[in-house]
Amino acid sequence: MNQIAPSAAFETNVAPALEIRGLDKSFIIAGRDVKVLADVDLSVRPGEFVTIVGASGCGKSTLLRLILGLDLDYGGAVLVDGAQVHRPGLDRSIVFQDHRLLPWLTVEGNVAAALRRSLLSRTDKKKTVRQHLELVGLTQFSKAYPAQLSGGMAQRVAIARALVNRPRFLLLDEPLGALDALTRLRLQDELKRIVQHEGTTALLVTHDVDEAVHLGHRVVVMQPHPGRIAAILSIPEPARLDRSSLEFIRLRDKVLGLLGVGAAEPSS
Amino acid sequence: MNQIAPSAAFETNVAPALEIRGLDKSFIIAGRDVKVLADVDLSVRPGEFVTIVGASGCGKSTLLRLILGLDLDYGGAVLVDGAQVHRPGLDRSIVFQDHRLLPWLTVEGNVAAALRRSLLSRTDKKKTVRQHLELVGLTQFSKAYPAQLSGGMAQRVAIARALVNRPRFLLLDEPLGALDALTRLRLQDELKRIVQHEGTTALLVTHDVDEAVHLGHRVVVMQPHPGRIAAILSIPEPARLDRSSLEFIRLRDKVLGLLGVGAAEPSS
Amino acid sequence: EELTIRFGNPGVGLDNRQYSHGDATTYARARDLIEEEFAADKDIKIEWTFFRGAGPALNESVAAKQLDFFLLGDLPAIVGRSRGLDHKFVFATTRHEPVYLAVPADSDIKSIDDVKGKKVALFRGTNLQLATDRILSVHGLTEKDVRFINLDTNAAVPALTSGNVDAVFGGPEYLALAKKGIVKIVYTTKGDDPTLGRNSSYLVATAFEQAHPDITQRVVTTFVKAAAFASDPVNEDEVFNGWAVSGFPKDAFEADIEGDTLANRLNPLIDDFVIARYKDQVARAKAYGLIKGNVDVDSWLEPKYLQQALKELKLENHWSSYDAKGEIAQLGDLNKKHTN
Amino acid sequence: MTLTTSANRPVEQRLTNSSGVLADVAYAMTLPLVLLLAWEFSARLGWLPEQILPAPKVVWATIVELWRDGSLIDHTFVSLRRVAVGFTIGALSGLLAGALLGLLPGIRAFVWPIFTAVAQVNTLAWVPLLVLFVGIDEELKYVCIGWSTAIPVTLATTRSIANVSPNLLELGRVFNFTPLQWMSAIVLPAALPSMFTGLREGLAAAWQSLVIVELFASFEGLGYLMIWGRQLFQLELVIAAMLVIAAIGVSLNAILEHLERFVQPWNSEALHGR
Amino acid sequence: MAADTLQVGRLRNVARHWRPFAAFAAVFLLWLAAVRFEWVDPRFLPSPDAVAARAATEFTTGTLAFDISESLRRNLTGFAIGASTGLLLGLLLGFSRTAERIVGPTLLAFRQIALFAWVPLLSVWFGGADAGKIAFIALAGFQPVVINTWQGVRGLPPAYRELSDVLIFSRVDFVRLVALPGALPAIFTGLHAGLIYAWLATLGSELFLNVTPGIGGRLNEASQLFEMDLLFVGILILALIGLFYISSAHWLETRLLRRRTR
Ligand SMILES: Nc1ncnc2c1ncn2[C@@H]1O[C@H](COP(=O)(O)OP(=O)(O)OP(=O)(O)O)[C@@H](O)[C@H]1O
Ligand SMILES: Nc1ncnc2c1ncn2[C@@H]1O[C@H](COP(=O)(O)OP(=O)(O)OP(=O)(O)O)[C@@H](O)[C@H]1O
Ligand SMILES: O=C([O-])O
Ligand SMILES: [Mg+2]
Ligand SMILES: [Mg+2]
Repeated sequence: MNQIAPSAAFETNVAPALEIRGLDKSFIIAGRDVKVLADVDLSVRPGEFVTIVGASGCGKSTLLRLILGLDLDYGGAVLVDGAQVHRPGLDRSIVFQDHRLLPWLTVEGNVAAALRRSLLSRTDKKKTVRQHLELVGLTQFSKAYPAQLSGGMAQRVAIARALVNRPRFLLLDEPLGALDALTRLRLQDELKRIVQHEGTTALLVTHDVDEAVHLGHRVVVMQPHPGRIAAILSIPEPARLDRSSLEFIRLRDKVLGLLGVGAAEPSS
Repeated sequence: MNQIAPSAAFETNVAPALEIRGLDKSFIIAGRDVKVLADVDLSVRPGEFVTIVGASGCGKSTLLRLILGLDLDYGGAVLVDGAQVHRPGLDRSIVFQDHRLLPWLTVEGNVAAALRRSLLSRTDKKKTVRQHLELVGLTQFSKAYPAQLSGGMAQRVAIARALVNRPRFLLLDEPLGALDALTRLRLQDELKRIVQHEGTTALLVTHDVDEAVHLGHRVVVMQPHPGRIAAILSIPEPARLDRSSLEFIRLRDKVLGLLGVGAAEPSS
Repeated sequence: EELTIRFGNPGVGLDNRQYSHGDATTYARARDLIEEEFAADKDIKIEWTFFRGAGPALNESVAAKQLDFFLLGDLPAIVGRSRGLDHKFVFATTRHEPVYLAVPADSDIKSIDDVKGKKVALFRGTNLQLATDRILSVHGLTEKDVRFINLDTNAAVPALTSGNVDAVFGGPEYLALAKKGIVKIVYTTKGDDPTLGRNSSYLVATAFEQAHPDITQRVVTTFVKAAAFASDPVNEDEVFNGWAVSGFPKDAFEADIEGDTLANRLNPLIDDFVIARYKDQVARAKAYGLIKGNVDVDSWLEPKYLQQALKELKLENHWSSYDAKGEIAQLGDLNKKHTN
Repeated sequence: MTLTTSANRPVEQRLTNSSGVLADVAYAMTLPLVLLLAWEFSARLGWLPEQILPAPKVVWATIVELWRDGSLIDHTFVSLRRVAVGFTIGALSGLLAGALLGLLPGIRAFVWPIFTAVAQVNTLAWVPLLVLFVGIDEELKYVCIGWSTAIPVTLATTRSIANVSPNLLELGRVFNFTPLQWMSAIVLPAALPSMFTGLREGLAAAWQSLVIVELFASFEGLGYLMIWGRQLFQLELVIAAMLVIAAIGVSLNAILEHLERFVQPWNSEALHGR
Repeated sequence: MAADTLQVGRLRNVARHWRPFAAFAAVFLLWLAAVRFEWVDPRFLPSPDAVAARAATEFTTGTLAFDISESLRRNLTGFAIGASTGLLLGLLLGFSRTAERIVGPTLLAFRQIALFAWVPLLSVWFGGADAGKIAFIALAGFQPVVINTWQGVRGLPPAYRELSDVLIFSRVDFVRLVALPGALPAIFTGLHAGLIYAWLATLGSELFLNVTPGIGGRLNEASQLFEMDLLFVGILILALIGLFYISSAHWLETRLLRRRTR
């Protein structure tokens, strides 16, 4: 596998794959109009891996829903390849925060569900489903129903389902939240490899700042009330590659500081 | 608040608050009998904070369900205060991995639901519900419905619900998984404080090894296929208190090593 | 102590008016004759229940012990009796009630003989079925010669008007439709063999009769008095007015009685004709499997109240009595006047 | 050591399949047996006169007699045919209409109120009108039974489809499902439980309607047998017909339930686990 | 833009209120045309003005208002009795596995007996007067409510049952906080169906038990005398009352269930 695309490769003159301009979004909660996203601007270049961190309730999931085109009731613009998003498309796939498996389909069936619109032959579909179940370590459970899985297992099925279709955009809403440390590290590296290898453009929401810095070419730090972008940090490739590098630790602590954690987490 | 109970205070001659002996548990999955817990032995002393880490699917949630008395179909014994567990009791409360809020009750109503059996006066109930919503930072959302909350907010409501009744045993199944770093740190310290202050006995399942070492008097490391205890580490009080102490880092790395992560996470 | 006398009738007025028509007891109801009779008895209350043209519902209420006096057509009375409903036959309310053959206005059916092979609506299990059967047999036909369709009166009317059946045997309800020009009547039992047509009787629950023979007597006497009044041709208009309280138009009663007399129709006597008609109905009902057990007509009859009433009212010779074939056995005053 | 305490949960779990079915049957028979005994006793002790409630043996004799002379089979067959045809027509059109109304909120907004209004006017009121247009032959029975089947089926289908979790519906949008895929992978399985409830309601309604329509215009069928029994004040005939109708209803219902379990394996499997 | 969408939403709401009327208007026009161009035999299809005139006389000089109030009284009494019994028994069956196993199968079997098959028995047991009618209507309302309540409680996600085990809810709390709200959609389905059946039974009771004031008797009269205008008045009234019932139930339901989902 070739090591490509250090973040410097993302020139500003490349047309953005995703562009968000002046995004505003409100909800009515208990009768009051509550602004959850205010004036969000973000440009993501093709093949870029952007990670998003921010307090609970600051609108990260909402942002992903708007990018998918699941909710069109907002102010501002969301452009994919220069065109306003009107509806979900097969180019964008998502791992929802709640895994959202279909209870009536087996693990295998849930993953295959994402391939219904694919043009692959039946045997190819079978093969790629099996490969993705292998990837998340669930081959043994391919015939089980969601009710029979542990929380982490369900999340891994959702990841397999999002990847199986090789989408151009990958939206990941805390996809590794319920995973144990080992599986988590393994899947982080898999995600990184897949995104790099396939040229996918990825947006990953996470609460794990190490994860954000390890995976993202850029880390978006959001702030709540109303949700907005507080800072965007570019992560140089060496820092992304080595978790023990001083640069990694410096950036991690910087993100933590932006999140207000500064004092609590000591930089070693 | 008084700083009590270093782990050394837990003498072996104190009668255990919770005792698990030779626990075996199987499920039928896709027609086959699958052993998910094998020969688990664990003694927890009153006031002890035990944390559990282990691969996804190794039976952690199942173990908590058995301690609660939600499932009685197992081999071996689960004793609370020396008596076999037959059913759930008000002495044990839980934060489920899926938050399990009742969709038809407001945030406030969901927390108050745990007080149905309490003998508090109505005003006291109201007061304690408000206090606990404050604790998890959701006072503003007390009238909102679960469908209007973000994932992390829902999890915080579930934590408030588990705490509001001041149970003797607190079972926590990845309660902080969906929280942002700041809220997470704050709630970790709150949990620690509450457990210490109220003399609660706590079992917390987590995938965050830092969290496990920071909170637990002891850390239980489990292994899968079938789920069993691989090691139990005692965490000396100084390590628990200082996340930057060498002892903390040594223990954390030891746990990571037991989970098979050793090489990936560098000790600083 | 308080006593409620509960009267039942298997018919009801338009708009659910709690009145009916067609016999002396419904005339008495319209003019409150029973209420007057018991007006002085403060502890006696009178209650009337009207059933929608159906014996079965009335029989069910009798079984539920909710009625003391009631009028029933011959077959429903026999059916109830065969099932052990304990009541006594105290006087005849009607006889020779005509059956009509109604056909669509544009039909080419002109007489009974034309129904051969036609689709005809019939409400089975009612006395209409037995009456129809007798009509056919008198005209040399059997049920097999006709394609009968089981329809209750509700469904028969639209079925007939929409051409789904070619004809229907039924009661005077078709006269009103004929008047509107929706159907036409091509045959009636009036003037045909006197044993054709339907009969009805007045019954008292045995429990009531045994507990209150005196009240039973007063009720029967009141009704017989009303029958005598109604049988007098000079009162015909007033009787129709009384029946019209039910909401049905007077001209329908006029059309129904045309060619017959109220004296003939409302004759209360339990004479050989009535006894023979009921015995014949029992035999036919058994032959058709409509009843299971036997019904002993003789032990069912309780003419003593009728006799006492006639004596009290000095009407022993008022109505003619008839023999089994329907021929006059003993000429009554009414018919004497009439023939004179 | 396996825990077999007094707690009933593990016991219940262990009583799977064969022995569980036996226990269920034993429980299920308790109430009917008690009722039958009470009935028999009250008949023997003469608490209830024969006209109010004929003794069990009289009812049994009636059933045997109807069986011997073949009329029971004839009537049953006629009714079954009517219900089969009517129910099929009604269920199919109900599912179709319900699917349309459930899936297309736009059309639903137009049609729902008038549909509900028309649904309120039941077979009883329609019959006199229907007779004018479809006649009194078998078509009338099919239309009436079909109509009364279609109403609960439409109602349940519409509601079940309209109530499918928006979270899951979203999933179909994310996968760009074709309408067909969307139906088969999400809407149908999610709506299936309530749709089956609707079908069962529809089946019950079909039997209701059978009795009504056989009263109005029929010479044959179980409903007719019942009306005939009422007409002749032979309650044993009524009860015999009721029993046969109930027996058939129970069997058809069991078939539907079996079918339901068959098409929803995820439910039964998951139930074993938890 | 958010404000714009809100505006559009409001307009859409207005449109939504219009749409049902459009459908009714279309049907009415169809009727007018059918009469005007004699698509249907005029004896079978009265004109709207004939029906309106009949309705006017029935309401002013006739007894129709009283008939309606009597039918409604019986209907509501019977439905209240049947639905509340059904609700209670349904909850019992939903909660108690033993009760379910003993009563459930018999109940399911009983439900298969066509409603109208009960008429002779009820008539003999309760008489043909109001008691018998109300018993019949109650039975009609009872059946769908009991079944749906029972199944609704049974179908509660096991996760919620566990939760109430863990919170050690009393039976009452479980019913109030978990079972009832969780089963509410199913219970509403049952109440909807129960209303429909009770309304059918009201009409049926007035036709098959003895006639007392009520709409059933009037319909019967209309068809016996072939008075199509009265028949149409009756059918329209049946539809209107049914529609009123159902929309009230629906209104209540949306109010109660509204906030559950996004
Ligand atoms: N359907 C909805 N109706 C009303 N309010 C909503 C809805 N969905 C989200 N919100 C509100 O929008 C805000 C942002 O929610 P969102 O789910 O995007 O947060 P988040 O950043 O993903 O949080 P978390 O990290 O906890 O998942 C919250 O305050 C929430 O209450
Ligand atoms: N109801 C069930 N039916 C069948 N199998 C089940 C059921 N619940 C759990 N299991 C199985 O038991 C095993 C342990 O599940 P459990 O939920 O306890 O794992 P866990 O350690 O909590 O995992 P995670 O960290 O992913 O939450 C898994 O293999 C799962 O498939
Ligand atoms: O009165 C009769 O129903 O025959
Ligand atoms: Mg979120
Ligand atoms: Mg778990």
